[in-house]
Amino acid sequence: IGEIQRFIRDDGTVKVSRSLKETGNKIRRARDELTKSLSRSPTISEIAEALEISTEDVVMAQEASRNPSSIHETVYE
Amino acid sequence: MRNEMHIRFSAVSENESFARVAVAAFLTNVNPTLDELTEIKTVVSEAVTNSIIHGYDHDAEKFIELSAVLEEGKLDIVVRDEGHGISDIPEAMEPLYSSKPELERSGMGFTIMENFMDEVSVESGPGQGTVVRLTKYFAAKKALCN
Amino acid sequence: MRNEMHIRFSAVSENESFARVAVAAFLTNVNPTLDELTEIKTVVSEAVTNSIIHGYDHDAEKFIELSAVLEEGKLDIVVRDEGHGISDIPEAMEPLYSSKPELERSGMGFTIMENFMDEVSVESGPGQGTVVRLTKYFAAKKALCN
Ligand SMILES: Nc1ncnc2c1ncn2[C@@H]1O[C@H](COP(=O)(O)OP(=O)(O)O)[C@@H](O)[C@H]1O
Ligand SMILES: Nc1ncnc2c1ncn2[C@@H]1O[C@H](COP(=O)(O)OP(=O)(O)O)[C@@H](O)[C@H]1O
Ligand SMILES: [Mg+2]
Ligand SMILES: [Mg+2]
Repeated sequence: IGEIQRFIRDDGTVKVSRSLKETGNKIRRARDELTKSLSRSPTISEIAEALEISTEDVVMAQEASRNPSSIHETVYE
Repeated sequence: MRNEMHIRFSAVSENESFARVAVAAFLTNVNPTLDELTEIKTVVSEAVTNSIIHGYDHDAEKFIELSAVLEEGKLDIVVRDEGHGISDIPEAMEPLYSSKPELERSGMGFTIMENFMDEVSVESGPGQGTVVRLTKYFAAKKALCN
Repeated sequence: MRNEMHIRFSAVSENESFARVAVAAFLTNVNPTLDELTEIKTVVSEAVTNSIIHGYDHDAEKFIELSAVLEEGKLDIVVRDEGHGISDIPEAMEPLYSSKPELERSGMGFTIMENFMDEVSVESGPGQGTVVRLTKYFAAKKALCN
């Protein structure tokens, strides 16, 4: 029954928005860790390697997890 | 509401990924499923790669046009090049047919497009470039899944 | 190598995010840092939002053109609309100036562009639309960072 439930959950109806938000959170964590260890902002390919995902997914997920107020934080910080 | 985008980009393989993500980002507005998005991205890859490899023989000075129009759950994608064109379209669209098997092309590009999209049409002729039109009905698909 | 892309898209706010991701995807080829990417995306947002809000007063039938050209570490971005245009460009570019303060616009759009980009130029006139040109030198920035 566990198998069937997993099958039902993975039947391809997962919305992209949810999946991207989850990846977006991982990107934020990886960015913070890499910024510390490299002492600079990591490149997009460094993030992709660290998370073992494609740079395409990094671009999509970074946008999906964007905090709407971040524009102002960036400017006024 | 009708929403459209038209992209013109250099015919270099690096832009295959750009084209895929651009279409995916455009589609974010209809919040597709992961599977739907993967299918559309695959189809765009196949068509754009064909234009780069077969249409233009990797001529980085040339351009590819990619359009997407969304209207009431219907997605129309058009990929257009002004390259060599195709002389025998039915033959080109046959599964496993490739005019460049030496490049380890699988000959499955058009088959994949037909499989993942609801409608596929090809307009082409020797020296006339190639226009691939791909249609997918989103709303219908979504109703089925919910 | 020169790589370019030109996008034309409906002037609706949903496409602000599309424009951001399209530019980010195009830039993936030069492997930018996440900070660089965030800056460029912010700048693209500001220019595209200006075209939608000020240029077109939210007319979804209208189109915005967004170009990006990459050549030897130099990125040129152009955002163009055919909307109302700007009569006094120096005034419009002043920090905190907004012709629509009632919409809670911050008046900081042009200031943000000038802050994050190496060159900003604006071509506009009443009834003539607006062209914003933004340039950033990528190679130089990267050399500094390493
Ligand atoms: N844009 C195009 N321009 C010219 N020829 C094309 C184009 N797209 C497809 N073709 C022709 O159609 C054939 C089949 O395409 P496809 O099914 O994608 O297989 P493959 O790309 O693996 O060869 C190609 O080998 C080529 O001869
Ligand atoms: N594309 C455009 N078309 C017409 N007017 C514009 C455009 N972009 C900017 N403007 C004018 O310049 C002013 C300043 O723009 P900006 O610095 O982005 O501030 P804000 O958008 O918050 O008003 C706007 O209030 C508007 O009057
Ligand atoms: Mg193919
Ligand atoms: Mg503004």
